[in-house]
Amino acid sequence: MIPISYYLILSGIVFLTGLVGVLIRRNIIAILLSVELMLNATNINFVAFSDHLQDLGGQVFVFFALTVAAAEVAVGLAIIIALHRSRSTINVEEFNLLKW
Amino acid sequence: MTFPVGDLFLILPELLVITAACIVLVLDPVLRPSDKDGLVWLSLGTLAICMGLTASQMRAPVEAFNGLVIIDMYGAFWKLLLYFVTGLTILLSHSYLKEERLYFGEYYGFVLLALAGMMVMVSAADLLTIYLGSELMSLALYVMAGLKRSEPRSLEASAKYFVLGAFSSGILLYGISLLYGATGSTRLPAIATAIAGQSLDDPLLLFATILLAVGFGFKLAVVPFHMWTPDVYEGAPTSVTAFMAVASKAASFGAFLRVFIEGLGGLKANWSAIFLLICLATLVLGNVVALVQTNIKRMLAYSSIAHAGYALIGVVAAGRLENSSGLASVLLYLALYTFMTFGAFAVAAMLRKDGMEGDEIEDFTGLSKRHPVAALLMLIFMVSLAGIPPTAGFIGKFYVFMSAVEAGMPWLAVIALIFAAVSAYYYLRVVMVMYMREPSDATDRAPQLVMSPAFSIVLACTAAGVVIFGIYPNPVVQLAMQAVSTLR
Amino acid sequence: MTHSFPWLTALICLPLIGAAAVFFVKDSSARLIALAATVVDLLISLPLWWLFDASSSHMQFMESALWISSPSIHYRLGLDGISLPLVLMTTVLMPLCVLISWHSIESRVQSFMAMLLIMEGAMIGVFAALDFVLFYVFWEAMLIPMYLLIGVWGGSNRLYAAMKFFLYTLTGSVLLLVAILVLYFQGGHTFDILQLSQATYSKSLQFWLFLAFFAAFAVKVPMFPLHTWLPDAHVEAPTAGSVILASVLLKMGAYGFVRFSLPMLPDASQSFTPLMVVLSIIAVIYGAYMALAQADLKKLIAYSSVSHMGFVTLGLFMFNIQGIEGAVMQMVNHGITTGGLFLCVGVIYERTHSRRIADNIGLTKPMPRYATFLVIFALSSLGLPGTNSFVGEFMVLIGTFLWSKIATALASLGIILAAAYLLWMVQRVAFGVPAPHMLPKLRDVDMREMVTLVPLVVLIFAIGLFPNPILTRMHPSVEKVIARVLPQAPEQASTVSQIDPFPPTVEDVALTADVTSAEAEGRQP
Amino acid sequence: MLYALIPLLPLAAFLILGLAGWRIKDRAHLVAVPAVMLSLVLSVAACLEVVSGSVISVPLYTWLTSGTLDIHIGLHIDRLTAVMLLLVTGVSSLVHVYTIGYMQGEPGYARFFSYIALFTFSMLMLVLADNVLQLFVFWEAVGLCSYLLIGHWYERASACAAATKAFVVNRVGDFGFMLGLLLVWYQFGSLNYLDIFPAIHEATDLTMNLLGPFGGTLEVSIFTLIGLLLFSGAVGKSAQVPLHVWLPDAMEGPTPISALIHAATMVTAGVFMVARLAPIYNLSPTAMSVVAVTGAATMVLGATIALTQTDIKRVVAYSTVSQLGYMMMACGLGAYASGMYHLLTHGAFKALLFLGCGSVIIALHHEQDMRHMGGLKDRLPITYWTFVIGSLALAGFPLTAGFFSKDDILVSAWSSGALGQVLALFGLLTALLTAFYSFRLVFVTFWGPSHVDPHHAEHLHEPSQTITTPLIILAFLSILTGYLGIPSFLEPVFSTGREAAVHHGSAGLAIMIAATAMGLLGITAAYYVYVVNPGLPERLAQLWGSLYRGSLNKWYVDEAYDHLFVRPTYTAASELWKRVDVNLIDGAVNGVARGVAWGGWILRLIQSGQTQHYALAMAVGIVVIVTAFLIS
Amino acid sequence: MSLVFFGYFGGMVAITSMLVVALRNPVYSALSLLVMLFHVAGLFVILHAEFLAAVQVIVYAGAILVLYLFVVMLLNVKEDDRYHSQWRIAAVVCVPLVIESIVLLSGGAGSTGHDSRSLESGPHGGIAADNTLAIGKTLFTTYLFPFEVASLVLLVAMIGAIVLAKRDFSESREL
Repeated sequence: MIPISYYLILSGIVFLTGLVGVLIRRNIIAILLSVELMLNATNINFVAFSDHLQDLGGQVFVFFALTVAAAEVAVGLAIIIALHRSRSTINVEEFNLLKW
Repeated sequence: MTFPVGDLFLILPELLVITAACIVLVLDPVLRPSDKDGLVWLSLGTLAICMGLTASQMRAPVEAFNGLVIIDMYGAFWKLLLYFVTGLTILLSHSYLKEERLYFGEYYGFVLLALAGMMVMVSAADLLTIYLGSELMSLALYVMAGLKRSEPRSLEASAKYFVLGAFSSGILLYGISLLYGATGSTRLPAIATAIAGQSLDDPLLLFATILLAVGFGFKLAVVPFHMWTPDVYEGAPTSVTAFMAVASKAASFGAFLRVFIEGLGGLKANWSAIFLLICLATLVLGNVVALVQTNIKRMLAYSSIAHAGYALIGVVAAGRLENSSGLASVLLYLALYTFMTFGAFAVAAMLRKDGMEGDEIEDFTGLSKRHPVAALLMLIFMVSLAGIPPTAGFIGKFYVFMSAVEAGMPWLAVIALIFAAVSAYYYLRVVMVMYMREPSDATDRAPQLVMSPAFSIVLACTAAGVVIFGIYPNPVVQLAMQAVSTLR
Repeated sequence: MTHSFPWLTALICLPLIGAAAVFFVKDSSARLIALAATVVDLLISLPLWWLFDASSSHMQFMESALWISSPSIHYRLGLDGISLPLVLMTTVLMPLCVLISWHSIESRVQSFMAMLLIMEGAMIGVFAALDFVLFYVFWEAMLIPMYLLIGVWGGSNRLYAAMKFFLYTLTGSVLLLVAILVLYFQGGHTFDILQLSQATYSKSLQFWLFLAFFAAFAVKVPMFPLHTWLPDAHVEAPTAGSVILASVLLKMGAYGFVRFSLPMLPDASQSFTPLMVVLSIIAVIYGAYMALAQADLKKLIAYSSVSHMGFVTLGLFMFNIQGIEGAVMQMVNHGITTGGLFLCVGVIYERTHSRRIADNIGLTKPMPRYATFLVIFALSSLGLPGTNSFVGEFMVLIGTFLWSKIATALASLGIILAAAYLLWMVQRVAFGVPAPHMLPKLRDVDMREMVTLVPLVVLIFAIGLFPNPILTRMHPSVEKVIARVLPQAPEQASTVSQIDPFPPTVEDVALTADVTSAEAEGRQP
Repeated sequence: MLYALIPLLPLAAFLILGLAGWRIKDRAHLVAVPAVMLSLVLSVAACLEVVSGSVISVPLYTWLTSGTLDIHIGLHIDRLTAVMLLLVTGVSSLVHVYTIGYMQGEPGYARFFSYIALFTFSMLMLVLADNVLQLFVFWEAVGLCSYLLIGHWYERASACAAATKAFVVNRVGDFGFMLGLLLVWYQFGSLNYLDIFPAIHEATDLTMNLLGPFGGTLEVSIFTLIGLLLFSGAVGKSAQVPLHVWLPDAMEGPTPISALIHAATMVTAGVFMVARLAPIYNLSPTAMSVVAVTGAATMVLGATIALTQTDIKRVVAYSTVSQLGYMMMACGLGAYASGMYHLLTHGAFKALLFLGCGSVIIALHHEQDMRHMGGLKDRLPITYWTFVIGSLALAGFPLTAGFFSKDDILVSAWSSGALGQVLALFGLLTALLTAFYSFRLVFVTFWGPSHVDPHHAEHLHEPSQTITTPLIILAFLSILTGYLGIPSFLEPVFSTGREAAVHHGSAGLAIMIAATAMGLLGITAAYYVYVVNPGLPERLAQLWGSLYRGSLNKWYVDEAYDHLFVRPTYTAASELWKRVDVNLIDGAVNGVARGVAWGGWILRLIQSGQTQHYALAMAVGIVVIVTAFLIS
Repeated sequence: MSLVFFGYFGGMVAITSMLVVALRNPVYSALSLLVMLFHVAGLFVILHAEFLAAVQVIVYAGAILVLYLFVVMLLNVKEDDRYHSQWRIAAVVCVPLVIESIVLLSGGAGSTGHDSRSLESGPHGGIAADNTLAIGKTLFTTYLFPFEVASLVLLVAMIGAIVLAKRDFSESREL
């Protein structure tokens, strides 16, 4: 009933929104949130295709993607905390000791 | 539903590594600091055993876990390489961590877990497994990059690596999802079959391929997805940098080639065009920017970018050739690249100045006077990186260019070689600083190379590899040829 | 023809073993070991001269072993009449290089000697290699030791000079590598130089390959306008480095032309002849002009090398026996003569620590023996008949004359200029009155230096008066090369080349056009 | 084979002295003199053998073979060679003896002897050569000896400069020689006289288009070309216009050298070469005319300069230039035998004059300026009388050797057509000038009041016997050589078919008388100007100011060359070096390097340290790749 | 009917995702994300992935997002008043990217022919229990290996987070 391309377009919009978010947010947490958007776009794709293909593989993939996302968030937030502790900021623009 | 016990035997090396990692993680808080060297020996021992196991797996491909894992010579080749690098990393870290006063047992655990991730990557036959393996590796590396917490640069490196890594894995994952949609599976053989029955200019497939290329491009550190590399390499503890520059790159190449050859082999024409573009950009940028670096780690980072570019030549050639010589050249290149790059990073790691890491190229001034042997070895590494015979670097380049010429692209070889000549400048600058500049008279402030037995072993192994495989590369060449023969 | 004793391997390995051994001993013994290694190498190489079968055009003293299996690359060595003199020249010069560095090198003696020995092994390897990859390996392996020789033990501007030398030559030779690879696929999947020399390649392919070869070899020769690394490298290098550079390294470029460009790419070689001739002649005249303007002894000699090597490339591209043999002779002779000149500069530099002509004047009075040597080398360099250089230059001119008379006339101008700059140099350095404050430093040539200089003087006259022994060994090999370039004239190459096998072009300034070929041939006895 | 010892003996002497000279030192003459003497004896023997008309060939060894190029070194003795052999060994022997006295106590005694031994060897090999290349090789070798000997007093800047100049100027000539030699080989496939000469007659009418490469047409006979090219070598070696400039400067060398090399033997090699290759020249009237005119020009120029020179040796040197012009003119007019005849007699009397000069110079402690001499005839009687004999011979005074040979040339010239007659007139003019300046020399040096530095004047005495004996012998030879029938002896060699015996024609007699008259007139004039009227020279100089200054300054040829060739060459060299090598080529190379580094700096800026810039770069990468695909 | 649901969920997902990026306060961003996650879960339900919908809500909304909010609060992040200075360039870059993506995605779906098999509530679209059972079965049979690897990923993440975020650290411990 709903063409697969609808889902594709939707996921595309979400994905690109996330991508843009990564590019334009200064707050590192917001950037991570944007990355989550990208992952969710992926999930939408997988599930849509899974249903479309009548194949469970896609759903399983989403399951693992969720797991990994969780793990990433954990590590990411730990890094943010450590960083905040030493630099007192989470503004990515200010992390430029390393350059050139 | 039977438990696949037989499959467990196939992944015995992985299991061993994971077990060792867990033991290290568990024992670390328990052991007294003086006994912690035992963890090093444990890890090394495990690696030795794994090496034997993997070597015995050098045979016809066997599928395991319902085709999610494939044990073949191709994977074994990478694994052997990875064990070797990991072993060297552990040895180097042993000295380096002491010097940097970073005492964690977790460190070795992370190294082993990262290794496990890499092993999964190179023997995976499913995009899911590859993704998980790469995440395992990446997460471990994110943490390791930030281990030198007292140093803001280390944390910054970790943060940058993490943000960009997550970003790129998002892209990769999106690509995988599209590929799944276009072909109906995430198994590489199934993908290959699906592609074979489809029109090649399916936009979805194309988009998926591009996004996969981008995702892997990030891990391989090729232009324009390379930009994290210099910062992270510079900021991370040097032993970690060495591990990243060599092992992570090797594992990424292993997975990358498998995906693009076994899975997307039908799209050769498309992706080899993509990689040609990337390859040229990488060669130019990597070499040219390395010219103006003053920090040795940063310079080596750009150099590793450039070397990825050289390896990509083999990939591009593989995309145009019917035979597997292009692929073999990539494997060979990476294998030989391991020795020289690791050696160079090792020397950089152990150079101390005022009790700190002496990571400016200027800090090498007069090294040949104080540490003639180390300087000589560094010379050998630099020469090899520049690709001048009779060193391993030349052999690697030779085969890569040979495949390029075979693929009818001598012009690509010419461009690459011209940039190799450019690269000679910055490698030789290190030599120049070591040999041709007099050390400043303030000898107490002069940089010192901290020697230790473990470090000596690292240097000896890498230098021997560079020289021996430069003079007699036949074993590695044969190994690489055999490894790719099982692919596809 | 396989000899039971692996002569060439011994020649290559002995210095390398010596280089390894040198690292484990003290400075003073390092010198002795280096001397011993080079002298023994010389002694090993001498029998080759007599064992060599002068009637055969085949490679001799062949050795072959599989080195890398896929693609099959061999460790394959052999000598023919072209490489034999060059190898011998190398082995003769190396002990002298060690001797001249005896006292002048004080820091890091072991490394220095090791570099010299590695250079020797690699240089012999270049001349003896019969596998293209092996050749390339030796060819490139030389860069690093030379870079270090210049950079570590060189003069004040050594860093710049060393890097310039390195990048210049490396950039040239990377193209060679690509050419080698292309040849592999076009020439029957082999790196065997002999087989590759038998294969045929399309004209357009030859064109590109020739350019690639040219880049590598012309930089090394060096041909105008790729010569600017040479003066810098020569000036900054220590004496032994300059000697090796001038005497052997430059020859490798010319050797490359005669061993690879000509037999492998005969059609391209022919179509590039006008260009090569023009560049060679420019080099001859321009190099001489440059030498005239120099105030630094080493720079002067460096530019004279450019000029003299112009004769070599000129002769090579004449495709007649006189031209090519003359070119090879000129290679050997230039090695001996220029080597001698650099040794002389080294001797004086050791005393006055200046290479400027203005600082070293009037040396005959305090250093009569030194002045004698200097004058002899200078005279040889300006091609005085009776000395070695004349043989080569004369033969090249003969060869050129058969091709174009104007080219010959222009090249001969170089000889006039050579007399001008060399004699002017001699006039200033050897003659006149020395500066009083320099006098105490100017002690005459001692025994060690005599030993380094006398062999070259002997060779200068020996070759000048009796060039035939070298030439007889060369004939079959050179004829083989010519037969490859001009297949229509397998035997009487020199005669046939008068018929002007080249299409007339602007540069093809053949006066021959009017002397009809039939008449010209009729005159030949 | 025995005759091979003729050159080899001096060679052996050279080797002994060269290698062990530092040991032998003051006894060097014990090695050199006997060697040259023996050579002389052998030469006489060889000469007697070839009188019968036979030709001696002594093959030595194969020098070089390459394809069709096949060069053997060998000796070829025929009558022409024999004459030269006698001249060379004879003069050389005398000079060797003379040197013992002249160079006594000099630090470079052994060196000097070794050089002249080497020179003798080279000169002998030159004349004995049986092929053109050998001729060329030793042609250069004698040049080398000349170079070394001019620069014998190496601490004198002028001597060194003169040596270099001599060599380089000769090189310019040799440039043509070399090309001519190549052309000979190209044309005949051989360089051996015995191969070339027979082949010549079969090959006529060969021409070459000189302007071919430039699209023009200038057909030149190949023989003309060969002749002219080879002649350019002779121009250099025999100091013909315009390459005569080195010879007067060469007087910086010790006087025995001036006598041996720069008067009697080496400089005549050019004449010898033209005579030797007469068969080739005979085929090219153009080349012959050029030779003749060049010779005549040299003759007049040398004589006019010699008039005013004040340096005693330079006067003789310019006279040598002039006399060489005579010989060359003779050869150019086909009178090879006459030229060779004059060469021989000139060798005798010019050697005498130089040695006489040397005697004066050594007596005056190396004073060479005539204005500081005068009145020496009483103090140096032997020198004086022998000098007068030499001058008489030079002036062509009847019954001296110079009289016969010069006469022979003028007569031959007169009888060889229009050009010859014009040139003969110039020859007569030169005879006048010659007589004038040679006796100017005699009068100024030996007569009149003494201007000698009083410091030396007291112990002014005749030098030792080793110096005077050669003078006396040469004085005899300066007369006696005129009575040898050299022209008829040599004529068969040239086989020109030309009548050699036109001497006795009426025109010949007239010329003879005219020439004699000119000689006497010149001597008288000199007597009038310098003895009778000592103030006249200055007045004359003022009267003909510009002419005088021109002559005194050698017609500014040196200056012209300096401005036209030498300086522009050096300036061009340094300018080229700066502009092309340093700025252009190196600038380009360094520019590329700098450009790459600059690119590195620019590209490096992309690496801003901003994480999101990196992410943006990745996004851009995606866009670029996708766009590339969508477009294609 | 499902189109209406899709329209609602899809629309909300799109809007909230944009809000996540657009809202300057990270707390609001996180909350938007929360809303979005719920709607994604809704989409999953439409697509017959009930198990995943649950996981999405529990793990994502329940765990991950809470973690985010926790950290935001912990670090006391102030309002993020500006976008990154490169936002204009980024926008310029993204315009073609958006266009290209749409072209590729819509075109791709059209050409692969998957369209024809449009989603229907087929035999598979049963109750949630079925779906969960099926996934569970596959996870522990077919996907056993990745499952174990995932556990390692979590292990690394856990220890890594501890190592990095631990306050007192090595220096004091060793000296």
